Amino acid sequence: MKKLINAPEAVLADALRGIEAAHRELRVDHENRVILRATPKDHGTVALVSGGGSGHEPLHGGFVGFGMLDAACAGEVFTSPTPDQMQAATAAVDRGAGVLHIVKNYTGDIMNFEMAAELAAAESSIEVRTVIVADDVAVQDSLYTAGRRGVGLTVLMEKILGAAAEQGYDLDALVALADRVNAGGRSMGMALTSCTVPSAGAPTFDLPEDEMEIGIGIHGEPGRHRVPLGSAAEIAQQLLDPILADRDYAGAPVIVMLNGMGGTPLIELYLMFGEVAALLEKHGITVARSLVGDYITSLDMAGCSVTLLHADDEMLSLWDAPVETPGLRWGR
Amino acid sequence: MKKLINAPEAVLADALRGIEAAHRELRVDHENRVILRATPKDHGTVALVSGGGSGHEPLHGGFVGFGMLDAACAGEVFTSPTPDQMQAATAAVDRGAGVLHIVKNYTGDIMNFEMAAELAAAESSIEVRTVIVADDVAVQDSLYTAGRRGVGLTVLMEKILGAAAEQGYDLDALVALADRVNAGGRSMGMALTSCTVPSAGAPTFDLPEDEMEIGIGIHGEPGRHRVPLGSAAEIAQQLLDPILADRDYAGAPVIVMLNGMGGTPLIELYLMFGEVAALLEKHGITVARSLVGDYITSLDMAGCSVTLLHADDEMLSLWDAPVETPGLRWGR
Amino acid sequence: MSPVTLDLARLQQWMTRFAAVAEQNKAYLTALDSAIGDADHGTNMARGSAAVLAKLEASPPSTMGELGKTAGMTLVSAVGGSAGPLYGTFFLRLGASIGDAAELDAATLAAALRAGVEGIVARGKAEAGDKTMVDAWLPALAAMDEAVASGASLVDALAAARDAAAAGRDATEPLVARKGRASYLGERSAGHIDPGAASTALLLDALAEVAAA
Amino acid sequence: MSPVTLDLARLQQWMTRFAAVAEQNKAYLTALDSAIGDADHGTNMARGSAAVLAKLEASPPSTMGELGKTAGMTLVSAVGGSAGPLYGTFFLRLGASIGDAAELDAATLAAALRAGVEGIVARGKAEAGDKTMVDAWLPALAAMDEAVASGASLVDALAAARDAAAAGRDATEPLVARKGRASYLGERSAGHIDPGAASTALLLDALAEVAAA
Ligand SMILES: Nc1ncnc2c1ncn2[C@@H]1O[C@H](COP(=O)(O)OP(=O)(O)O)[C@@H](O)[C@H]1O
Ligand SMILES: Nc1ncnc2c1ncn2[C@@H]1O[C@H](COP(=O)(O)OP(=O)(O)O)[C@@H](O)[C@H]1O
Ligand SMILES: [Mg+2]
Ligand SMILES: [Mg+2]
Ligand SMILES: [Mg+2]
Ligand SMILES: [Mg+2]
Repeated sequence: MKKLINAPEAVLADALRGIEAAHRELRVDHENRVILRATPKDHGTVALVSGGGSGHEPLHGGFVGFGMLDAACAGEVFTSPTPDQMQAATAAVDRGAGVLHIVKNYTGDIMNFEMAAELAAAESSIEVRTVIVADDVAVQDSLYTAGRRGVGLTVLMEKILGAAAEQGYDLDALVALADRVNAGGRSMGMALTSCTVPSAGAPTFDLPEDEMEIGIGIHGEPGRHRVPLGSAAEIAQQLLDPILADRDYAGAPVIVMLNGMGGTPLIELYLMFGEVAALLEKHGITVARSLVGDYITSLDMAGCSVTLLHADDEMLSLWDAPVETPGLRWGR
Repeated sequence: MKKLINAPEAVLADALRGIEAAHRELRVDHENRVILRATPKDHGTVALVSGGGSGHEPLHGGFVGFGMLDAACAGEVFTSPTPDQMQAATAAVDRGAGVLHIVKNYTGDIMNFEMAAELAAAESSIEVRTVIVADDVAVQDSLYTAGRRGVGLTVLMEKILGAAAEQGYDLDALVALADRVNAGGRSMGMALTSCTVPSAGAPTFDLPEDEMEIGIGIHGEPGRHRVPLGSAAEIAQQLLDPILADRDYAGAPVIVMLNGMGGTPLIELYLMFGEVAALLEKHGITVARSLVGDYITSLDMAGCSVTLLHADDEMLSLWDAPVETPGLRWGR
Repeated sequence: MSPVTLDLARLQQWMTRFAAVAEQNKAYLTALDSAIGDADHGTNMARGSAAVLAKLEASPPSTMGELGKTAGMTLVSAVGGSAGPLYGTFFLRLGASIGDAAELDAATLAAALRAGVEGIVARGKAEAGDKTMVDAWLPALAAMDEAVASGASLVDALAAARDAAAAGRDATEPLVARKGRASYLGERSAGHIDPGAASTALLLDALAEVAAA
Repeated sequence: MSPVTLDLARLQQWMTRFAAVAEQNKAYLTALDSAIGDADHGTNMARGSAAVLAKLEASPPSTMGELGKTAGMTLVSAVGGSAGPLYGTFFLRLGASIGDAAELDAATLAAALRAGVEGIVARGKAEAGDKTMVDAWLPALAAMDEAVASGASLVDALAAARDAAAAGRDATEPLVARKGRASYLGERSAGHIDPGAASTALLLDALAEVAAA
């Protein structure tokens, strides 16, 4: 395993030191492994807390700042953070208008955030609501399963809800907005290589030189299918087809994210985006806004994912609203 | 070779289509392979043109926009662009106050930009000046060699000169400023893995699991030394020692960039930055500003580089000035 | 000589033994989790059980109920992922069921284990056959109850539970997962043992072993 | 029957032959450039020589001087990197030296090649022993001059130049580079043949071959 680390057990603590050193606009609570804004938001506005396993950087810590999150809880690599962390974050950021938890739909994350919310309800007067992101069309949705994974849409959710919270939306309005974002958002991902979890020390799966995985998530898990390596144009189709089969985007203005999994360089992501944009045009789908780069990664995995969000005017204006975080920044 | 591409020969053209689709604030001249601002800058200000081989994204195209470059010429992967491209870019961006070429110090780049400047002098009345970035301490500087490579400092150079040009600095003032940036800037890089040039189809060099290359550039060339794989703390030292041996930064306020080579995920870059920041503190060097991420890459190479720039107040204020490019954005 | 009942010292030995076993089986559990999950189950269990041990040493509980509570709280706050809340809830409920009893015979231990597993089910909502740790727990509880009903000793009852858990673990192999990360793989999840079922089998093995020692 | 002089048709065959050779040796040249450079020399030469061929077909030159100019301009604008300006300048100067001559004998060809190489040196400022293409060119020019002085035929003179270029190419192997990308490797550049010296040897081999055909 070749990584720029000191020791597998120290990855998270060491990375948090680096994040703190790199971003004075952030504050790091090392004991609880929570990344916070150095300057809290205005009193009377809802605060947003997210979090999850590490290894997806810039998600979530890189999205703490004006116009997005108020705090992010960092778990061990690919391991949901604990209720204690979430509670500490919740208590730290509440500005009297309640706290919204943004949770990616994974059993571990759901259970830990649930326990945190139960503890908060029992031990404090902070009103906590939770929105769950579940956008991965690679996973069949069903009442009998864990449901769809939360993947790329999380970035868009955090941006849009973050802007709304900044503008004074209350908890109910934020939850209603989140429902619409969830309803309009879909993602699909693929991998050229496995990632290597530091504590595991070896790639999570083997993938021959001439094959790729379609329908992967963000935790290095194998995908739904293993297929022969394709061209960028073929891959774009293999990612878009299941999204478009799942939801009709025809004629809709969309926010598109072409996201890198961590080990794929930007030149390839741009190239892929060209293919995706061409296909969307062919389908009569209008790209209203786009984002190309590494936003929600899977350690050093090579590959990419596509996220589409059918965006109404409100979402677009919230998307365009100023944001000032390490990972997304515009308008100030 | 596993890459998100259609065909090795088509990489550049396809990637340019994607850049165009992703960034409406940019314009792409596909014939000349030049990336330009969609809205040219004010008349009467110096325009900045840079360029180089592709494979270093976001450099240079991702730094076109308000506060940085006016145009970037994209060569084939790792191959300097041609004088024709540079001439086309120069002619397109001139706003009557002359054009500054920012060139990384490589024989190919130097020769092609030289020919472009000769052609411009012969065929048009545009005043062209050239600044050469040469900051890589891995290379011994000597009158008898090609001199130091231009690496990480290029990003800082383009930011600082770009802000100055926006503020109305004339060609002479820009060249003088560039000299100071060059004088105060040093870089050093390392690789955990080789990159794979698409047209070559295989890694440029083999590197065993337990070794790394120290003193690499940004073209996948092997480094100065091959040494046993070290911890992040050891690597930070191996990168900083030669920089500090070459130039005394004690007591200086510096801008630090911890740059990823393309295949290393952000969590590792933050971790490395933590080690670098700790070492700088030990050496009594003040980190005035910092940048952590992929800014000047080497395709899919895993590794990183450190750049230090001794920044005076003028440079710091130019650094802080608004910038609006795909790769760097703040203040608007 | 094997005991007729379990006491605080034995439960403490259980935790010590389990921490050792989790550390020894870290790579094995992570390898199982690599095949159908995210390659962290071994690290999670090793980190969690070591944290429990450290906590028990730092603040030794005075009752078995307290031990359960301390172990549960520590797992909840030190592990995260799925294992943290699930095993954490297990021990919290186990502790609550034990209360301030000074000894556990086979029947009261069976009841405590059942209470713990009910916590796991309440938290994770998995059913039999979903390919989770529940598929090791449910046969273990059934075997334990049967042994108790037939008058078996504590040691024999735990041995029966251990064997049933191991069989339940092995029986997860052909299943298509409906809960947890493995469910994302759909049909591809078949042909692999569930990592949580494997850690449950280890936990019961550790218990049977300390009881028999 | 081998000619006494070269004419436009032969020079055109040279370009055709070189494009074929560059394409065939793409992987070889890139492999050399991988060892001490950036793995693009083969692609650069194949792309450039194919572009020259296309250009010559699209706008056939009417003189050898024009052919040199077209080839040079095309290489300059189609290749980039180091190879583009260097080989581009070579052909531009070669063409200028030939002017509107209709035939080249050994002496005038030698002079034209020398003019081209002077262009390379003016552009790149490399000296003998710097481990660049110049280390193939200089011995080739010397051998050509010597052959001409001793009254050798054009074909024999070019064969001598080709052999000298190949020897010059091989002699770059032990050198430590002082120019070009390989110089960044310092001592590690020794033990590898310079890719540009290898492409120069191929270019002269193609010329000797079409002359002898
Ligand atoms: N809903 C659930 N109910 C019971 N057990 C579950 C559930 N979801 C997952 N598990 C168990 O958790 C194990 C995985 O634990 P771990 O790897 O620590 O967490 P994560 O899946 O979050 O990475 C699975 O093998 C399975 O036995
Ligand atoms: N200054 C120079 N003078 C002459 N030849 C040079 C010089 N620098 C480089 N070369 C030649 O160029 C070759 C490399 O060409 P190429 O790979 O196309 O360009 P680049 O080095 O820019 O990638 C080297 O092998 C060497 O022979
Ligand atoms: Mg996990
Ligand atoms: Mg090159
Ligand atoms: Mg797991
Ligand atoms: Mg080269």
